[in-house]
Amino acid sequence: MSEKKVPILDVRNLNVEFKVQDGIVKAVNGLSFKIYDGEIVGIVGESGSGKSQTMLALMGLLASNGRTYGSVKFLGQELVGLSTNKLNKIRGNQIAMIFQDPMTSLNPYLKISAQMTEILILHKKLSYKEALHESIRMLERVKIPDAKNRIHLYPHEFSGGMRQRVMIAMMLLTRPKLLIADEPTTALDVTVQAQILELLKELRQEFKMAIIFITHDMGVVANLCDRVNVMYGGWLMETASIHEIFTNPQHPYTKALLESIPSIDHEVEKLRTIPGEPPNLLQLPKGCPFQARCQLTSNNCSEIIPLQRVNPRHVVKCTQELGVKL
Amino acid sequence: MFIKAKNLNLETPKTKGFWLSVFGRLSKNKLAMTSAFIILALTILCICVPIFSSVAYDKTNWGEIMQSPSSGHLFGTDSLGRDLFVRCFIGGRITFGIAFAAAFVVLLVGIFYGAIAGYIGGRVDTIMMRIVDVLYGIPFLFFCILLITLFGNSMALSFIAIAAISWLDMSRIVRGQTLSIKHKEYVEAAMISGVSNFKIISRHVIPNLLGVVIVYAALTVPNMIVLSAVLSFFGLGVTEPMTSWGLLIADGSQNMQAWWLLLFPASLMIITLLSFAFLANGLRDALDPR
Amino acid sequence: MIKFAIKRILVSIPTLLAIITLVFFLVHMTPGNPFDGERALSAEALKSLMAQYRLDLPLWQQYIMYLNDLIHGNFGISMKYLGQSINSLLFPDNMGGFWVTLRISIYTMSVAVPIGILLGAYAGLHKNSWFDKMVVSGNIFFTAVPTMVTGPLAVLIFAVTLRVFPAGGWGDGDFMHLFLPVVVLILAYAPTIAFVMRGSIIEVLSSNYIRTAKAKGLPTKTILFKHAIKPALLPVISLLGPMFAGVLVGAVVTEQIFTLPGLGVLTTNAATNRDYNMIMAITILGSTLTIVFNIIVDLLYILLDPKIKQ
Amino acid sequence: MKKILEIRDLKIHFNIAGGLFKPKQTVHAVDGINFDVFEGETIGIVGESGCGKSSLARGLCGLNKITSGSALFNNIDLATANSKEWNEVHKQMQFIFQDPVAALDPRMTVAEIIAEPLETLYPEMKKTAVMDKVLATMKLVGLSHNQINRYPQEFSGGQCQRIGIARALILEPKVLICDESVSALDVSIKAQIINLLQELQQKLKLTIIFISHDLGIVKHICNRILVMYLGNIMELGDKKSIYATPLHPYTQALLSAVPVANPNIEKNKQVQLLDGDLPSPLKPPQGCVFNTRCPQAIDKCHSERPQCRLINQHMVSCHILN
Repeated sequence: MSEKKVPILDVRNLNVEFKVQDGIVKAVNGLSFKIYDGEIVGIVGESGSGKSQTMLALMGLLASNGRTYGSVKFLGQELVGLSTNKLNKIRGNQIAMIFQDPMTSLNPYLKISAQMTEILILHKKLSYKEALHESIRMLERVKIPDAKNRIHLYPHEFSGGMRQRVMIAMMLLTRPKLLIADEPTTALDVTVQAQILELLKELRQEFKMAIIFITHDMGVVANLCDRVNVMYGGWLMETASIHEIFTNPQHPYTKALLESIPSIDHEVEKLRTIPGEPPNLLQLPKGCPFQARCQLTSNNCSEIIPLQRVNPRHVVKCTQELGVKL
Repeated sequence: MFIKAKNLNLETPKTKGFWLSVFGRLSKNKLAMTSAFIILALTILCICVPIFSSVAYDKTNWGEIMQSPSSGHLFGTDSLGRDLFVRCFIGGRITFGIAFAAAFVVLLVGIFYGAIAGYIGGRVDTIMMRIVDVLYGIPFLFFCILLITLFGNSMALSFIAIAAISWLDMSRIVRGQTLSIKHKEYVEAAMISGVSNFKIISRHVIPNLLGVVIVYAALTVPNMIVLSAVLSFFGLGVTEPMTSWGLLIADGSQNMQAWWLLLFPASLMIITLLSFAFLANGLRDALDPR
Repeated sequence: MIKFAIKRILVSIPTLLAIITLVFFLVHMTPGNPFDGERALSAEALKSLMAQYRLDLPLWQQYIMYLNDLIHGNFGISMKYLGQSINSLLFPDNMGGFWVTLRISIYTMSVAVPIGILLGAYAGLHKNSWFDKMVVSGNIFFTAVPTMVTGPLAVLIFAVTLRVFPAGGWGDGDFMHLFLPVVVLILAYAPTIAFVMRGSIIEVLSSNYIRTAKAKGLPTKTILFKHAIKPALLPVISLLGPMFAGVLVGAVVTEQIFTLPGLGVLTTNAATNRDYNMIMAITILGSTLTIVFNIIVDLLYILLDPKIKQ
Repeated sequence: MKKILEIRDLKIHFNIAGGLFKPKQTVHAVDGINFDVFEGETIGIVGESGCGKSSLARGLCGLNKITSGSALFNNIDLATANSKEWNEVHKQMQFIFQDPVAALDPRMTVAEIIAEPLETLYPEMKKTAVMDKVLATMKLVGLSHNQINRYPQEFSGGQCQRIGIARALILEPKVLICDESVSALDVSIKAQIINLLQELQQKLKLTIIFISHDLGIVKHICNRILVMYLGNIMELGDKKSIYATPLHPYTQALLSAVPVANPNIEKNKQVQLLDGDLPSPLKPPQGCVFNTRCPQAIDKCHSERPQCRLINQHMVSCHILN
C-alpha cells in the first residue's frame, strides 16, 4: 500500500451525537482513520459501537436528530457540512453504500430496471436505452440468471441473496471509488454470504475501488479485509493490518473479543467472557469507554487516553505499556 | 393466585407497576389532565344542575319566550319559554347517559367478539369477520333509522341501535391485537408451561390488550355522543319534553335568530368532544411511549 | 389484474345479498302491518292494499319477487305516497333526491381528497413546523366535532350574522347555495386525510429504500415524486373506502341542516311516516354504493401495489 | 447411554389456505426424519434458514402439530399426545426462545414470569415453596434476588435470556431445547450465556437440543451434530468426525463457507460455492432435495430420494457415497 498518495477517505476527530428526550447519545467520539485506494478495510464492533453511524454521517444519511462534528475528507474534499446537492454529486457517483437488510433496501413499488437506470441517467447522463443495456450487463456480471428479463421484475420476486447482488450491481454502475458495505451479509445464510464475499473480492480487482466493510463477524473480516478498525462505545480502539490484528492484538478489548468467539478451526475448553454490559451511550464515562469491563483498568484510564503506535500502521488507543507513545 | 413480593417480606426495591407508571406519564400531560377534569366537571354539573335548579326543565312559561341570556335565565329561554340552562344540563345527562352506556356495551361486545375471533382463528375467525364485513357495508345512519322506525321510537331503542353498529370497529381492533399477541413468544412460553387457553387469555392476552382498548374506549364515548345527537337531529330517540344536546342543537338551528339556542348546546358539545379527543391522545402517549 | 377484479366483485356479491336479506327480514319481522296505524281502512280497501304490496303472499315468495325487482333496479312502491314508485321519488328527473346527495358527496370528495393529500404531504415534509402542528390540531378538532355541530355554527356565522351565503335551500343547485354545505363537509373529512397522509409520508421517508435512494444521490424531487409517492398514497387509499360511507351519511346530515332536497329529507319523511319500503330502499342503496366504492378503492390499491398482483 | 427421545419418520407439514381460485398448498417443513437423542448429550441441529430445524424444535414441544411419524419421549408419543400427556412432557422438556425480550410478558414481574410454569404444572405447591424455588433458580442462572419485582423492559438482552432459562429450569426438566437461543445477543454477551448453558448442563445433568445456524457455536457446545437441508437429514455424526471429515457434499460446502477468524486459513481457502438458491419448500425437488445445488449430483439423485445409512459412524443420506 503506497502511503504517499492522497487517502480516499481521511476521517479526523469525527463526533456524531443524537439529541433524545433524556440527554445526548454520543454515538461516535473523536474518530480518526485513513483509507487508501484499493484497500478493503473492516470496521468491527458490537452493536452500539458507532460503526454504522460513522458511515451514515459521512453519507449525510443520519436521522433528523443527529449532528456531525469534525472532518471527513473524500479525496481531499470535505464532506461534513456539505450542502445536499453538492453531496448528491458524490453520493451514488463516487461513494456508494449498500445496507444490511436486502428485503427492505430496494423500493418494493418500482421495477429493478427503474431503480438501476435512474442512477446512470442522473450521474452519467445516459439515455434510458443505454442505461438499461449497461444495467443488464452489470446484473449478468453479478451472476443474476436471465438478467435480460428479470430486470423488469419487482424486488419481492427475488430471494435475499439475489436482492443483495442487485444492490451491489446498482451501486457499481457509476464505477464509484469507494464502496461502503454496512453488514451486507449479516442477514444472509452462510453459503449465500460466501457467494457475496467472493463477488466483492472479484469486483474490487475489476473496478479498483476501496471497500469499507462493517461487520460484527471476525471470520468475515479475516476472509475479506486487508486492514481492521476495532470500535467500542464510539471510540476507535485499535487499527492494524489483518494479520497483525489476529496474531498480535494489543488492545484488551480486541483480545477479549477474539477469545470469546467460538470458531470451527480451533478447540477451546471455556469461552472467555467480557463481564458486565455494553456501555450506555447517554452516560459515557470520562476516558476509555471500556474501563468498566476491562481487566487492566488503572486509574489513568479515566483521563485522556494516548494513541500508541506498535508499528507504522498498527495504532492502539490504550494506557497500558506497549509500543511507542505518540 | 399470584405471588407478590410484598407477602414475602423481602427487602426488594419497589419498582412502579405498569399501571402506576402509565398514570405517572399521563399526569405529566397537562392537556390530558385538564380534559379529564373538564369531563368530570361536566358530568357533575349534568347530575346536579337539574336537581338544584329552581326551574324544572319542562316548565313552559309563555311570558318569557325567546329571551336572550339574562341573570334570570343564564342561557336564555327557548320558543316555549323554558329555561335553556337547565335544559342544557338535563340534555347533557341524557347524552352522557346514552354515550357511556352504549360505549360500555360496545367495549364488552367488541372485546369479547374480537378476542374470540382473534384467538380461535381459522374458520370461526373467517365467519365472524365476514359478519362484521356485512354490517360494515350498511351506512350506520340508515340502519339506525331503519331499526327505530320498525320498532318504535324510544330512547332505549336508539341506544340499542347505536350500540348494534358501533361495536364493529372495536371488534376489528381487538381481533388484530389478539392475533399479534397470540403469536408473541411469551404466549407460546405459557402454552409450553401447560397454561390453559382461558388462563392465557385472561393472564397474557387481555392485560397486553388493555392499552389499545383503553385508548379506543376514550374515542368510543365521543362517537356515541355524536351518533345519538345525529339520531335526535332526525327526531329519533329522545322525545319531547325530555331533551338531549342533539335536540337542542336541532332546535337552535331551526330558529337561528335566537343565537343563544344554538351557541350554548353547541359549545358544550364541542368542549366535551375535544376533551375526550385530547384525553385519548394523552392516554395513547402514556400507554406506549415511543 | 382483471382476474383479481372479477374475483373481488364476486366476493362482494354475497355481502350485498346478505345485507339485502338482513334488511328485508328485519322489516318484515315487525309486528302488525304498516297500514293499521293511520286512518281506519275498510276491510276490502285493506285487502286490496295488502295485495298491492304483496303482503298477502308467503314471506319467502315476497322475498324472491323483491330480489327480482331489485335486480331490475326497481325499488318497489312507497307506502306513504300510495302507489307512487320509490324510484321516481329517489331518482326524480328534476335532479333532486338521490342526485343531490350524490352531487354533494362527489363535490366533497373531489375537493377534500386532493387538498388533504397536499396538506398532509407538506406537513409530513416539514415535521414539527407550525404548519404541521396546525394540520395535527386541525385533525383532532374536526374529527372530534361532527358536521352536525359545525354546520349550524357555519350557518349562524356566515348566513345569519354576516349574510354572505343563503341560510339554506337548494336554489337550483347554484354555487352560492352549495358552497357552505360542501365546505362544512370538506372540513369534516379533509383533515383526516391530511393526518393519515402526513403519517404515511413520515413513515415512508424514514424507510430503508428511501435511505438507499438518498445514498444514490438522487435529488429530493425525484425521491419524493418517483420513490415516495406511491407507498405514501397506499394508506390514504385504503382510508377512502370506509370514508365514503361516512361522507354519504355526512351529506345526509348536512342536507338536514341546510334543508337541501336530498336523501336526508326522504329519510326523515320515511322515518316519521313509517314508510318501510322507502327506508329499505335507502338502506340498500347506501349499502350498494358503499360496497361499489370499496371495490373501486381495492382495485386502485392493487394497481399501485405490485406485491398483490399475482 | 439411555435413549431419551426416539424420532421415527417425523413429518411436519403446514397447509397454506389457497384463496377462492388458488389451490391449497402444503409446506414440507420437516419431511420424514429419523434420529435418537441420548440422555446427558448435547445434540446440535444445524442448517440454513428454511431447512426446518425450528419447525422440528417447535414440533417437539407441542407448538407445531406433528403431521405424521412418531416421537417417543419417555414412552409418550408426541404425535398423538393429549393435553394431560403434554403436561407430563413439559415437566421434563422445556424450550428457550430466540428473542430474549419477546419471550417475557411485559406486564408481569420477574417473579411471576419464572413462577408461572411451576404454579401451572404443580398447583398443589404452597406459595412459599414456589417462591423459594424461584429464588434458588434465579441464583442458579446468575440473577440477584432483588430484581424479583422488576419488569422485563428494565433488563438487557443477556439478562432477559437468563430469566428465560430460569423459567425453563424451575421445572427441573431433563431436556432443554434451545432454538437459536444466543443468535440475537451481542458477541460478548453470547459467550456469557453459552458458558452458563454448559455449566447448567454439568450441574443438572441436562440433555440439550441446540438449534443454530452458527457452526462455530455448535462445534463449541455440542458433541453430536445433525445437518438438515429443506426438511431432510443430510448427515448425522459426532462432532470431531463431522468437522474433520464431512461426508455429505452439503456438509462439506457448509463448512467450507463458514468464515474462520484466522486470516492464514481464510486468505488462501478455496470455498466450494453452491450456486443457485434454496428451492421453495412448497414443492421440494424430486429425489434428493439437494440435487438442484449439489456439485456431484448424478442422475440417480434426481429420481430417487436417498435412504439415511451408516457410513463409517456417520448417518448420511447420499447416493454418491455408497
